[in-house]
Amino acid sequence: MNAPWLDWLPMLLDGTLITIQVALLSAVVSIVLSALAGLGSLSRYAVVRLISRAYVELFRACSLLVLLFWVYFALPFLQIELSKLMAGVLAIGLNIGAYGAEIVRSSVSAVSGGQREAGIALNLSGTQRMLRVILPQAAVRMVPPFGNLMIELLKSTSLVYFITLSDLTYEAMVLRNNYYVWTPYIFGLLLLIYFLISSCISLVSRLLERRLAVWR
Amino acid sequence: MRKAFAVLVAVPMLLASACGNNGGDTDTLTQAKKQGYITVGFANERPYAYKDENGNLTGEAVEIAKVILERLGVKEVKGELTEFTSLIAGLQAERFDMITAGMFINEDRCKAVKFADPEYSIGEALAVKAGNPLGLTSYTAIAGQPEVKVAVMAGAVEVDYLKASGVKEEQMLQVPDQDAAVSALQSGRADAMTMTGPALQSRLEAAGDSSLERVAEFEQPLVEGKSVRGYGATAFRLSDEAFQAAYNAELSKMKESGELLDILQQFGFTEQELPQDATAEQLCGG
Amino acid sequence: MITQIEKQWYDESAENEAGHALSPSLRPAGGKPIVRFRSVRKSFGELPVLKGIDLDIYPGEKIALIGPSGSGKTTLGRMLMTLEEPTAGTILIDGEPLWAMEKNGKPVRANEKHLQKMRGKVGMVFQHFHLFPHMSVLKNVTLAPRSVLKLSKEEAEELAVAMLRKVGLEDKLHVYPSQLSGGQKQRVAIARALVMQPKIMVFDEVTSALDPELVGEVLSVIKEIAKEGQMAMLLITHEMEFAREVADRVIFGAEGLIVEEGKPEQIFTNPRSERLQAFLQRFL
Amino acid sequence: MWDSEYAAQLLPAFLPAFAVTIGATITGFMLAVLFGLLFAIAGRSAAAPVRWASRSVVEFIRSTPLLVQAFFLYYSVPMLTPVAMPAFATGVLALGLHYGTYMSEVFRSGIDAVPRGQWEASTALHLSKRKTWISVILPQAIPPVIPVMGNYLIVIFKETPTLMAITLVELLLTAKTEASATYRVFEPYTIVGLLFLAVSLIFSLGIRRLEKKWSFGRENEKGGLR
Repeated sequence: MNAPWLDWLPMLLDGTLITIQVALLSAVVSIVLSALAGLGSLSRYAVVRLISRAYVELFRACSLLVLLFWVYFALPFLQIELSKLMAGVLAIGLNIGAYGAEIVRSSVSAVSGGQREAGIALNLSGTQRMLRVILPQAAVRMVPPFGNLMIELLKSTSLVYFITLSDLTYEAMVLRNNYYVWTPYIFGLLLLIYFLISSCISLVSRLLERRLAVWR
Repeated sequence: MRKAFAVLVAVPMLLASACGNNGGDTDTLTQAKKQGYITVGFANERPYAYKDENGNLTGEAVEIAKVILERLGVKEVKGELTEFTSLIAGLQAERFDMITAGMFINEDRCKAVKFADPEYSIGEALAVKAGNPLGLTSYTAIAGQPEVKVAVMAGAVEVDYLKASGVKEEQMLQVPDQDAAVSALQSGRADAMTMTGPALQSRLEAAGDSSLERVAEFEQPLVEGKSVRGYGATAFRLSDEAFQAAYNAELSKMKESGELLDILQQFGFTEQELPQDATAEQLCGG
Repeated sequence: MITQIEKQWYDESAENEAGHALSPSLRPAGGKPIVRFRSVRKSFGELPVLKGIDLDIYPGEKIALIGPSGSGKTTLGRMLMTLEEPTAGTILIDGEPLWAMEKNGKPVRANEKHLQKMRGKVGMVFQHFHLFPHMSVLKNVTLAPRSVLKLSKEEAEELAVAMLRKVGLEDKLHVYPSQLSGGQKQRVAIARALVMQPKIMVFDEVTSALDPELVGEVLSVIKEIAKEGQMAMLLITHEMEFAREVADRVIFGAEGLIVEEGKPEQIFTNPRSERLQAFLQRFL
Repeated sequence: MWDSEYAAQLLPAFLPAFAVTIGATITGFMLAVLFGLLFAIAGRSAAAPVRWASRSVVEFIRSTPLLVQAFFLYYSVPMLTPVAMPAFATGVLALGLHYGTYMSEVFRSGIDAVPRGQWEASTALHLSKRKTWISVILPQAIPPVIPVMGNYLIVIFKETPTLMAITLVELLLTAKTEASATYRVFEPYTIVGLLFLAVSLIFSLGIRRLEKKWSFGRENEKGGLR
């Protein structure tokens, strides 16, 4: 009475590859946006601060799944028609990027004012202060919360099921269609695979933090 | 789609790809011949169009389309998985070029898409708990018992037939896919589940659950007095008359040569499910 | 809000007529002051911290600035280091205004570029060191020479090692600040500031955050540097003995004003104002 | 592209669905608080196996998607056990469990903030474990974390659409059914999008004001800066 695990592996593997692809692309988009909006909200120019704050407030307030539906189903009516992959990556990237921006902002402002003043005293320029003094110290602070955020990102990639992008979750549903009787085992296996990927993410995050914080 | 997962990186790429394929007004068939492949929309429903165990696209509608397209000079068929309720929107938005999901022809849909002639005609079917404790033999019987719940696929024609037979909204458990319907019946969340005949047959076999049973003497629902025997067909964009005509020509050849019946039988259909000589135009109330 | 630029800041010769005339004996042998405070005022919101400061500092002069906490001593130092902007009055470095600049003839508020040009002449050592924790001692000291003075790696390291030897830390080059004692950290901070060869160095209560037994090693380093002579020093401190020994001139400030000013001997042995007498009572 | 007359027709259809969304949010939130407390207390229990079990359950649930958990509860549990809860019950249970793990972190920080002395004082008064928790520890641990809990109320509200996968007829599913019936997609999804946006923004502003008022209040109690 054991389940035909082996028959499921090819499709689950295909699904996992798509899930990882969506996760990686969304991670790139979200990290770029986090840096832009995070640093933007600290910039000298009020306009930049305003735009960054507006982006963070807006995309933290909207529901990711509703945003995904809007991007995939409603945008074509504005002549912007994205493929499932692009719609998923854009929605997840925008949403997670807003949370990432908050992490960047709080980590940078947590670096003590004294460091900034020491940089001024040595006549370092604004950019030099940010790149050589503030960011390296803020980066260490960012890694743990960003690790958790990437796990949130991985979890939200499962939402591409709703726009029928055949990621891990959707392939599992197709498997369920073919192996209905084994549904509990399929979903159990699905949970396990997501757990394994999440554990890899938190492992990488811990290693990265240890490497960056050698000076502590 | 799984094979060519080109890894697109960085935001500019996203914007570049945002222009979408608006596709000129050249006829979809000629374009497909030039490209060597055509993309079809399907909703993963057995036995019409679904992915089998090793992920290949098959099913009654798909196999028929493959044969006809081969003869029309289009070698490869790529599947674009879409939820049933979004198939027509997807076709209009040119996410794919034809719908091969064994979609029923009805007036509303004829306004949005151009149907080829029907490939099969089938009635509805009903599954209940073994022994049919509630004696449900038709949609009107369900309407008669207000606390009875029936699982039905969201957006499917059965929803309209149920409403036409007096079944209220609250009695219907609208589910996203076939398996959810089976689960609803098995778990007792619903007292019955309804699908087209072959689909119900294949789901019951897959579930292999002796506590479920297909209602043998099920009376087909009546809509405006007419039996609502459904006709499933391939669908094209309204602008694709030429494609539809070419497709119909090949389809009628398959009917005469008996090829159509061979394919249908592979998926659990019988002679009764042949479309006879019904045409899309009639069914659209033309 | 353009700081209130007084008309006569162009007029070099205007004497310092604000109250306490600068007795000739105090003025070192000729030469123009490298730093001039002209009726500088500073308030944080409603709270006035400096109520009109007039002060000239001459090249190579060692000034000790003493007074009760909250007298605005640190604010004075921070304004010189462009960390605080005066509410009114003018600060001149080498005769050029720090917080104002000339734009097509009109005095206008200094922009970042102007401040950056002026800052090169000023250095500062902070009470809490503010070393860069993620850089080794060597890198802390070579960062500015390389990024600001655009020196090559070798030149910068050569300078840094020499300076670190002067402060007695040449064996700690590749150590991270978290592994140093408070005294060692402050000595690295001094080396880091000195290597930029500023014209005037502000020492802002550099020993107040140290454990008593570590204060000595830092003060002796500063004494060493003071002996070398060419760099002006503004020593904001509570170490009266140290001030007496090192300073050419001692300034006693209270409630945002300079109350008394003079040679260390005169200030510490027979202070004129009771305010200063009361203050010294608590220390000697 | 935007037909406001059609949009106006939609609103009455969204009202009952909005009620379901709000109902699921509040019930889910209460369950999350309950599970959060259970996980937090279990995580500190004297028995190591209990602590270990609770921590690994929290870790597992936090690392797997809510959607798949909902699938498991709705489709697999009835096949493994005679229990077959309807969509709403399964949905709020999924929300409660999933966000209970986040709540347990919030409570843990609140509990850790209670000074060590409070435990010792309770033992000195030989209060029972239950009494200690209920009358000494929790009354001090929970108030300061209420604003953070408020944030999770918004997060849960934004996650309710995921439950449409298990046939819960909430806002987004209603919009989807509407869109598939009339082939007019833009209005329904835009309305639902704006609705979610508006409610979340209003909620978060309210919570931020609560946070300021609350922290200000607490400052007076303790005198020093928070």
